[in-house]
This record gives sequence, structure tokens and C-alpha cells, in this order.
Amino acid sequence: MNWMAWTLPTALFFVAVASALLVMIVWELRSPTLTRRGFLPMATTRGDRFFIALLASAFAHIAWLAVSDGPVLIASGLSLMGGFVLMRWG
Amino acid sequence: MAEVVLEDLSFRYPGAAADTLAGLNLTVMRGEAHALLGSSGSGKTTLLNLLSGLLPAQHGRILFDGQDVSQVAPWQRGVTQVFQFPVLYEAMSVAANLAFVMRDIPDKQRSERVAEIAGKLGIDSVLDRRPAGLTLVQKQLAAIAKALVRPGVSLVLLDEPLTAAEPEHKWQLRQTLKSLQQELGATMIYVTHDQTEALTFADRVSVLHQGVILQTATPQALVEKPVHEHVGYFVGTPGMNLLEGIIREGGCWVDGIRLAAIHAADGPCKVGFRPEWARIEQRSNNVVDKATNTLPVVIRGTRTLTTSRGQSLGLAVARLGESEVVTRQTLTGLETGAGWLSIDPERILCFRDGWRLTDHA
Amino acid sequence: MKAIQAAKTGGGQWLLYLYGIYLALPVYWLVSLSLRSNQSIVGTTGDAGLTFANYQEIFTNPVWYTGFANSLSYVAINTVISVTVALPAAYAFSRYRFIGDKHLFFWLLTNRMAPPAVFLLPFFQLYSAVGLFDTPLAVALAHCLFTVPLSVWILEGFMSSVPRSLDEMARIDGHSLPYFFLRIFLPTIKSGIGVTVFFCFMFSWVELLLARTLTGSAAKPIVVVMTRTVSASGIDWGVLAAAGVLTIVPGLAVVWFVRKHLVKGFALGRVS
Amino acid sequence: MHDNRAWFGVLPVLLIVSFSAVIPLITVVNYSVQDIFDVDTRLFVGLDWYRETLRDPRFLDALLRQAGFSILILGIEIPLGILVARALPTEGRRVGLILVLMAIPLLIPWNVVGTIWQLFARPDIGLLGSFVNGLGVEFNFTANRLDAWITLLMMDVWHWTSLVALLTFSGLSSIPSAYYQAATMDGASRWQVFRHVELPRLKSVLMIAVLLRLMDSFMIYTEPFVLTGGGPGNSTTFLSQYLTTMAVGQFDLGPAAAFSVLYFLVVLLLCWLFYTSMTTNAEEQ
Amino acid sequence: MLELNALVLKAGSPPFSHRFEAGQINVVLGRNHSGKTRLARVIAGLDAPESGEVLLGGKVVTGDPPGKRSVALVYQDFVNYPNWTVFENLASPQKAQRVSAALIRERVLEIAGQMQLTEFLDRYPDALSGGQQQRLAIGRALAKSADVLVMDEPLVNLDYKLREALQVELRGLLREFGVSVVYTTSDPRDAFALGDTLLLLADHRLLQAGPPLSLYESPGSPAAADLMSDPCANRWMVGGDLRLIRPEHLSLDPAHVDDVAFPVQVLGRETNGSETFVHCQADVAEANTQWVAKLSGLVDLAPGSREIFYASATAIMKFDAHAD
Repeated sequence: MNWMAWTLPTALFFVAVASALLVMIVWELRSPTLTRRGFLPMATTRGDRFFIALLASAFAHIAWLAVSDGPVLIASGLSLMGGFVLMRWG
Repeated sequence: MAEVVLEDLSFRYPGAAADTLAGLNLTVMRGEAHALLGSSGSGKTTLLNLLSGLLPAQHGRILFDGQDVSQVAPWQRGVTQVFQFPVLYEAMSVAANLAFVMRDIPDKQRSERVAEIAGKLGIDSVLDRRPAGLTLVQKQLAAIAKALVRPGVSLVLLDEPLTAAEPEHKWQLRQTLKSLQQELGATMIYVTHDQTEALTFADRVSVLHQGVILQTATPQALVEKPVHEHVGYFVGTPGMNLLEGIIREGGCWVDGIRLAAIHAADGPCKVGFRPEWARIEQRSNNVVDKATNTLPVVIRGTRTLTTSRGQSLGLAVARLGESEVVTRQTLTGLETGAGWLSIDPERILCFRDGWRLTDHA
Repeated sequence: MKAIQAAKTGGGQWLLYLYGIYLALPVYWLVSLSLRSNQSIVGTTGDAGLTFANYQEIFTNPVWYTGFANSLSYVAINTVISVTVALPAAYAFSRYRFIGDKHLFFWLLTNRMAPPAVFLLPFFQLYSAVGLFDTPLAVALAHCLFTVPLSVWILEGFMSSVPRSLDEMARIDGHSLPYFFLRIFLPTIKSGIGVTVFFCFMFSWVELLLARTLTGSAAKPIVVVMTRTVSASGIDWGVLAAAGVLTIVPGLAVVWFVRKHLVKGFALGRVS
Repeated sequence: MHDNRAWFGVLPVLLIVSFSAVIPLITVVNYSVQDIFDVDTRLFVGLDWYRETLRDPRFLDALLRQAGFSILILGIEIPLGILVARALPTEGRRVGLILVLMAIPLLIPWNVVGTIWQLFARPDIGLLGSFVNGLGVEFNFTANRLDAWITLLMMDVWHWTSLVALLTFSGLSSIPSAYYQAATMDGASRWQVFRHVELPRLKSVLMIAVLLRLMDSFMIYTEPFVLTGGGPGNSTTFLSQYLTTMAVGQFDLGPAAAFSVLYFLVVLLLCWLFYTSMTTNAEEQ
Repeated sequence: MLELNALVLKAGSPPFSHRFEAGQINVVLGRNHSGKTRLARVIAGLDAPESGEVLLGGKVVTGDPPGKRSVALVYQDFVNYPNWTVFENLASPQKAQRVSAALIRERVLEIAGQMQLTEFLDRYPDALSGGQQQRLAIGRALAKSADVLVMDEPLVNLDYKLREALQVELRGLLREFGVSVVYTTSDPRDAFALGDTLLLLADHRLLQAGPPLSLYESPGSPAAADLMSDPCANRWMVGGDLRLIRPEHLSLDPAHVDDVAFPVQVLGRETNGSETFVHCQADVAEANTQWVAKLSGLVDLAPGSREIFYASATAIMKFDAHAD
């Protein structure tokens, strides 16, 4: 595994993504999602909104890195908030 | 609206071994509701495509009001068609669909016409919607409206237009269609395999079988005087009974019993009669002869179709030698076993080589 | 319908001819160059006669023909793997709903769309780490990245056009799922499988970047051999052209077998 | 039918794609946050490479060039493909043969495509190049930027229009003939038939065509690499080529990995947008 | 034999129980979307009911897979295995039961004979006509030798005349095999032609069950009366009560002094050869719809003319106004 060049931050990152996926699956098994329409322009399931939130935060980070030299944690905070809004009302 | 005449019209698909249509002659009068009745593969669809010009006429002519249109392009013939399933421009609203076929008409006239036809078909409330949001029946009504809305239409073709409709809607849809036809005086040709639809819709019906029109007549004549065995079988529920018989001494005979008088050359024939023209009665075994036109049969069973005033009415099924005979009658008291079959001698028809021997006594 | 056809095409015929010429000219030029000696191509001699020397060179030089063999072997391995794993997956997607099915399907699709260049670095490391570097299997597995999603996509389309009542009928008759799948269902969608094989072949055969990265000298595929035709006297255009012609032949052979189902295949099985 | 056991059917695919996609992708992410000298000598640098790449004018140029190229070829190939598909005969024995002939460019290895066009367009030995030069127009795709772009576009159109045409053709052939019959009787013009009958029903195949062409053009590497080598200058250097040069040519693993992740995210976004609008469309119908 | 116990077909529908008659043809009559297909699938084991049980021979089979139940199914759309010949199709259920090849052959030949498919044994299903394809599907279902044969509108996709012929044939055949049949249809004519017993279904619930004749004569609700009537029964109100008269119970001649007279204005007529349908506007108090009379034979009535229809007082069905 040495060639994969693991670092602690990336390991934590992937563990976080994997456990989020796991939580989503367990949640889904416990109470199956309903397709609904929120402020997004199409009907979405919980999983859809989760994916949109992930993708959106990725691009939020990119935008932050492109225009600002400030700490990335600000972008992460914004992403978390945006993600919550998406999951709740999207 | 036009008078439509087919003159010796034939068609064969390239590479096919036989003609799909062979020598059709037919006159559909102006404002007539005409039906083409035939099973699948009888050539109905081919004839429709020839009429609309989608297929080129190879042999024979098609005349609209005396004008030969055989070589005229489909869009110049003034023919419209309603298909088995609703065919509409899916990206346009219903109103736009109707307006599309009247492109060369002034706006005001056009919207009046759209409103008028839509009102008659009861689809005014969905004019602004796209077909995708409508029920199947609404879509088909819109397709019918599209076929009728165009002014100067010479002929409206209907290709089993009620296939998609639910049974309980069919009555209503057919009524609407029929009253609209009369009101507009439209020349319509309605194609179907369902005899109820054909007979109830049309002023006259043509029975198409293996590419040949066997008979063109009013529904009544088709029922009472079919010119061909197949017409007798195809029209009516159940179809006509056909028994092996023989003609001699100016009468037709089955199993040695003379059933009716007929003037025709001696020889074998088929004796045809409709279920409602005959009766089956119970027979006590010791009686041998009853009357000249009565045949001994074995009653196999009955099927009640309705009851009325304490009596059951329906079909009685009996065996006569190798053949099966069905009659439509009162069934009360009828049991399996020996019976008599009596046929109205006035209505008996004789067929030879498929065709009816016309000269009755 | 002749009349409809006439109404539909008309002037389009000219466009079709022009397009045909446009498609044919470069191929014609390739074939014609492959039949000339390099000297005559670059114009050092006036000799313009036809020669099969270029082809002869390819068929006798082991670098060339082992290249061909290598290419064909990884394409074959890839096709077998892709279709084998894609069949049960496509069946699951077309017949069942399960947790995350839509997301999984989308994720597979993104792999088909992902640029191979992105995977270049880790692939080299990965296959070296597992000891597969410079083997046809490495290229075959790497190509699975896009042939597997594509196969699932196409097969799912074909399978979904088979009515479910067929599956149900088999269940009522009492056949087990494997029996039904192998004996009834697969033969029913055999044209879909043919088309899938064609697409796997197509994408694996034409790819260069991964094939080049994952092979050294032993498993060097034909496409890579072609990029190294520079000899001491410059590029040998004639041999290059001849090799080009030869790379077209297997594709033609495969497409010929599925020509009847090509149209449905190109819609990824999604139209009837 | 809802049955989570269907997962077992998907498992083999999952394993194989995990091996060939997930592990590499994780590795790329790992690389992208480090400065790598060799496997054992690495330095964690956080998101610096991303910041650097996002502000690298060469990356932005390549991205712009890439976008321009993709839009151009979509603008040519989609309409041309539709026109060709509509002109194709729908029945008869010739159809199969024509389709097979049209599919040929799709079956040619991508570097051979580049080679073919190099042979075809070179001013010295190419049919096209020498012909155009013979007309008195100076044409040299290895020296002139505009000529390079024109050759590249012509090559891509040659290579991929058939795919669009075949997709469209398959969409066209699924339209019930009754729609054409009705339009013929209504006297609809050819344009109206296209606009009102064909286009609404082609939506989903065209969507697939646009998606495939957009994505494939976004990852284009081999053909320009063989034809122009990215030149003259950097005028035909697209994302993949830039990335490959960086990773394999210069062994800048960290920046190349960051670049890869960004590249992948852009592709993911485009792909998702298309996929979503495609499935939403399909559900509405 | 087959029993349904407190079965709920769709969430929110009331449960119902029913016992199908063994060795008979049980017709399930209902309009489209009334739950016929759903019921057929639940019996076959393809769908699970919302709740309740399906019993076969006294044993609960609700959870059993379709292959383990002694139930065969015929779909409305000619489902056959396209890559298997007619012979292989007919052999399929027995092959799954691991019957020996010789026995299979014997049975296949027997069924093919009865289904008039003997000359097509080597053909593939798509080389058969629609009627033959459906015959093959029925033959394959019979070959399973199941206790119960479920047929879901098996004739609805056939040509009209073919449907008629096959209907007659089917009755004889099913009798011959002595199999218990559940036959769903939306056509009341099938109910009379085929049914020994009848189950009326509306809105995923059981309306009424019994022999066709008794259901015809004493329907429990207006909906049941309409299901057994084509076209629907004519309605009018008397006081607060709803009255129904079937189209076929109206006639032009009074047969009895007690007959009820209905003056009408004729709107139009249709005929199918054997019967004439007269559409009219009835002058009955609180009649709110057009009426239809079904008269036997060909009857010529001019549109616009006024006529009087008579009906036996016993034929008039009375219901509470809110019975629907």
C-alpha cells in the first residue's frame, strides 16, 4: 500500500466519505426515502441531495482556492451549512 | 367532402407472391359513413394507404368527385386519417395541433373553427395543454378533431380509432363520432376487425377478405343477404350456421330432408342460416317425422345470455351429423338429448363455391 | 413507404454522397500510400509502381506481428471480462430496485466518461505493485474502466426491452433463476450481447494512452508499435500506412457480424 | 421489484471497477496533497497544488482551448450527424452496408486516425495538403495555428460524426410510421416534419449523443498528439495532453494529481448535469 | 381448492374472502384497473398481497414462490419463450419438474394435438399467428398440470372473430382437462359464455360472487348491475330511490298488462347484425342520462321519432339512492 502514498488527512477524508455512505445506507434501510420536490428544479431522493451536496462543496472549495488565500476551513464551513440546507430543503 | 370511387384497384408489395389487393371496385358516396370490415391480414391497411396516397396505385384508379387522384400527392388529396393510437404533434398544444393543419387560413377563421370542433368533441378545456398530459381518450379525441377540423377535407379515414379506448367509453366515443359525421356531412371510411363497430357506425359496410371486397351493403343486407359464406360467418355473433346440403328437385336438402325451395342447378351446396332464424326443440324419442323442414339433432347444451320475464334467452348448441348448429332462442325447458331443429324456410340461403345462389323461389 | 421516403430525403441525397466522399478519401489515401514504397512517397524516386513490400515487412517483422497478437489478446480478455461481469449487473439493474441502484448506475457511467489521462499515474503504480505491468491482462483490466460501464449500460437497455412477463413465466413454470438466465434469457438477448462485444472491442482496440502506459517491451500493442516507426532514415510512411490499414481489418470483421443490430446498439439498446 | 439481494448481481462489476477506478482515484487524491520526490520521500503540502493549478495560466488556457474545441465540434457534428441520419435510406439491402461503412472511422485506433490525417493533410505527401497548396493557398498544419485547428476539426468531424448519425438514425427508426403518414397528409414541409415530429422524439438519443461527444472530446488526447503534438506552440494542447506531459514527461506528480482531480470534478459535474436532465426528461414522458 | 382469506389487494381497500369452485371456470369480471390482473398475479404468486392469505387445497401458500405452487398462468399478451421451439415451450414446465424425456414427449404431443399445434412443433413462436401464439401459451400452462389455471384476459388482444371462435373452443377444452380455472375479463359476454361461477371486482374489492345467472338477476349494487351489462344499465330516480333497467329488458311490445311503459325520443340506432341498440332520451322523472335499449334482430327506428318501450315490472332493479 505504500505506493498509494497515504497521508493522515486523506485517510481521514476517505474514512469520513465511506462512513457517510454507510450512514446513508443504514438510514435508507431503516426508513426508505421518498422522492420529493424542494427548491431544486427536479424531484430528488435523499441520496440525490447528498450527492448534490458533495459535488457542490467540492466546487465551493475549488472556487475558494481559486479566488482567496484565506484558510480553506471557511469554505468547508460554508459547504457544511450549504449541505445541510440542501439535505433539509432541497 | 367528396365521392370516392375505386376502379379495379390492385396492389402487390414488391417481391410478394400474391396481390395484397385484387381488383377492388367501390363507390363511397359523398357524406357517407362507410366501414371496411376484415380480419388482420385482409388488406385493410394497404387500402387505407392507397386512399391516402402513402402508397402509389399500381393498377386501377382512385377517383375523388370524378377526378383521378391516383397520382396526386397525399397532402393534395385532402385526406385526413385517425390512427389506432393518438397521433399528434407532441411538442405542440392541442390547439396548435388543430391550427397546424389550417396554416393557410386567416387567424380569426382558424381560431373560430378550432373552438367549434373542440366544443363538439368536448375537448375545449384541454386546448391549451400538450398531448403528454392528457388521458388516452382525450388524446384520441384531439386526433379526431385534428382530422375533422381542416376545411375542404375530401375524405376522413379512421383506422380502428377506438382500439385504445376502454370498453365503456367506446359506446360514447362512437356516438360522438357518428353524430359529428352526420352534422358535418363528412365522407368517412372506418376500418376495423370488430363487426359491432363496423355495423353500428356505417351506412354501408364493405367486407374485405384476402384482398377482395366480398360484399358492400347496408348492415341489414349484410346480415340478411350475405352474398358469400365468409360474410355470413364474419358478420353476426355467432356467425351463420353452414350445413352440407344438396340441391335437387327445385329445393335444398340436408340429410334427406327438404328445407326450402330454390331455383338453382342441381348439385352440392352449403345451407346457411343465422342462429336467430332457427329454433331447437326437445323431442320425445318415439316421434320420428315432424315436418318437412325439420331436422333431428342432438342438443349438446345451452348458453344463457340474458333472462327476461322468468325465461332465459341465449344460444342453444346442437350436433347434426358432423356439424355443429347454434340457435338463438328461448332456452327455458331445453335439456341435452334428442331435439328438433326447425329453420325459417323463407330465410334459408344456399351457397355454392362460397357464393350465394341468388335465385330464390 | 416510398412516398414518405421521398418526402423525407430529396436533396439529402447529395449531402450523403458528399459525406461518403469525405469519409472515404482519407482511407483511400491511406490504402494507396500503403501500396507504395517510402521512396516514391517522399518523392526521392520517380518509381510509382504498386508494391506489397510494406505489408511483407509487417508480416515478417516480429515487432509488428507480436504487436498485433498482443493487441488482440488484451482486447479478447477485456471483452470476456466485461461481458461476463456486466451480464448479472445489467440484469439486476433492469429487473430489480435496490438500495442505491440509481446512484450506482450513474457512478458506473462517470467511469465511462472519465478521462484516461487522470488515471495514468496511479495505474502505472497500481499494476506495477500487483505485478501485472507489461502484461496483456493489465491493459485488459485497465480498459475495463470504460468497457464495463458501457457494457452494463448497453445490456441494461437490451434487457429492459424484454418484457418482465418472460421472467415471471419461467418462475411459474418452475425454472430456477440461473437456468432461466442461461437457457432462456441470454439467448433472447443474444443480439444485445453481440452488440456489447462489438462496443467492448471497439473501445479497447482503439485506445492508445493506457495501452502505452501499461506496457513495456513484452506486451507492446500494435498501436504503440506504430508510434515508433521512426528509423534512421526518418519515418517509413509506407509501412506506417500499411500497419494502419491492417488495424482497420479486425474492426471491420467484428462490425460485420453485428451489422443487423448495429442501429439498436448505437441507441445503447434503448430503442426498439 | 424491490430486492436488495440484487446487489450480488452487481458485486462483480463493483469489484472490478473499484479496482480500476476507486483505488486509482484515491491514489490520485493522495498524491495531490503531497510533494513527491519518490515513494518514500514525500511532503504533505495541503491544498497548495490545487491553488497553484487553479491559478496556472497554462491550465486555464488549456481549459479554455478545450471548451472552445468541444463547443466547436458539438456545433458541427450534431447538426451534420442529424442531416446525414435523415438522408440515410430507411429500408432496402443497402442500409446494412451503408451503416457498416459509416462505422469504419469509429473502429480505427485513435492514433491511426491521427496517422491517417497526418498522411492525408501533410503538405508534402498528403492528398489534401498538396491539393490545397496546389490551389495556391498556403496550408501547413504543422506551422500555422489556424491550419492546425482546421485540420484537427476536420479530423474530429471525420472521426465522430458517424457516431452522432448512427445514434440519430436509431432514434429516427423508432418513430412509428403513423407519425410520418399523418404529417404527410397534413402537408407538413420537411422542416416541419423535423421540427414537430422528429425532434421531440429524438430528444433522448440526441442527449446521449451530446453527452458522449462532449465527454469524449473533453478527454481527447491521442489524435492531436499524433497529428500536431499539441503544436504549433501550445495552440492545440488540450487538457489531457497537458496533464500527460506534466505527469509522464516532467514527473510533477503532485501538481499532475491535483490537475487530475480538478479535471475529474469538471467531468463529473458535466456528466451529472446531463444525466439528470436526461432521466428527468425520460420520466416526464 | 383455491381460497382467498381476508385478502387485501391494494393498500386501503377492504379485505375480502372467497372460495373458488374446484373443477369449474371461475370468471373474475371487472373493468380495467379494478384489480383483476393484480388478483391473478397474487394467486400465481408473482405479487404479494397487501395482507391476507391465499390457500390452495387447504394449505396457506401466500409466501410460496410461483414455481412451488400448483398454479399456471396465461397472460393477455402471448408470452412464450422466443428462443425455444413450440415443442420446447410446451415441454418447459415438465422439464422444470424433472419429468423423464419420454413422458414429456408424450404429454407435449397430447397437448399439441388438442391445441392444434402439432404441425408447428418445430417452429419458433414468432413464426405463429396471434391466435396460435396464445394457444401455445395456454398449452404450456396446461402442460404444468397445475391444480389451478389462472388466465388473465387471454383473448383480449386477438381479432374479434378469432376471439369468438377461441372462446367456444376454450370452454370445451378446459372442461376436458377438468382443471380449475380463474379467468379474468372485462367483457360480461365472457362471463355468460365461460363462467360457471362469477366474482365481480371493482376498485380492488369484491362486489359480489355467485353463479352468473343469479348475479345477473339480482345484483347487489348498481355497480354490480352495470358490470353485468353491456352497455350499462339505464337509470332513473323515483322519490329517493335509484331504479335500473337493463337495455335488453326494454322491448317495443308489451307482453303483459302489468308492464311498465317508458315513452322515449329516439336519438339514433346501431346494430351488430343480431341486435339493435336504440339510443334515446327517456321521459322518466329525474332521468339524467341517455338510455340505450338493446332489441334483438334488426329494428328500424328513425331518429327523432317517439316510441314507447315496455319492461316487465320484475325486471326493474331498485336500489337505495346512495348505493353506489
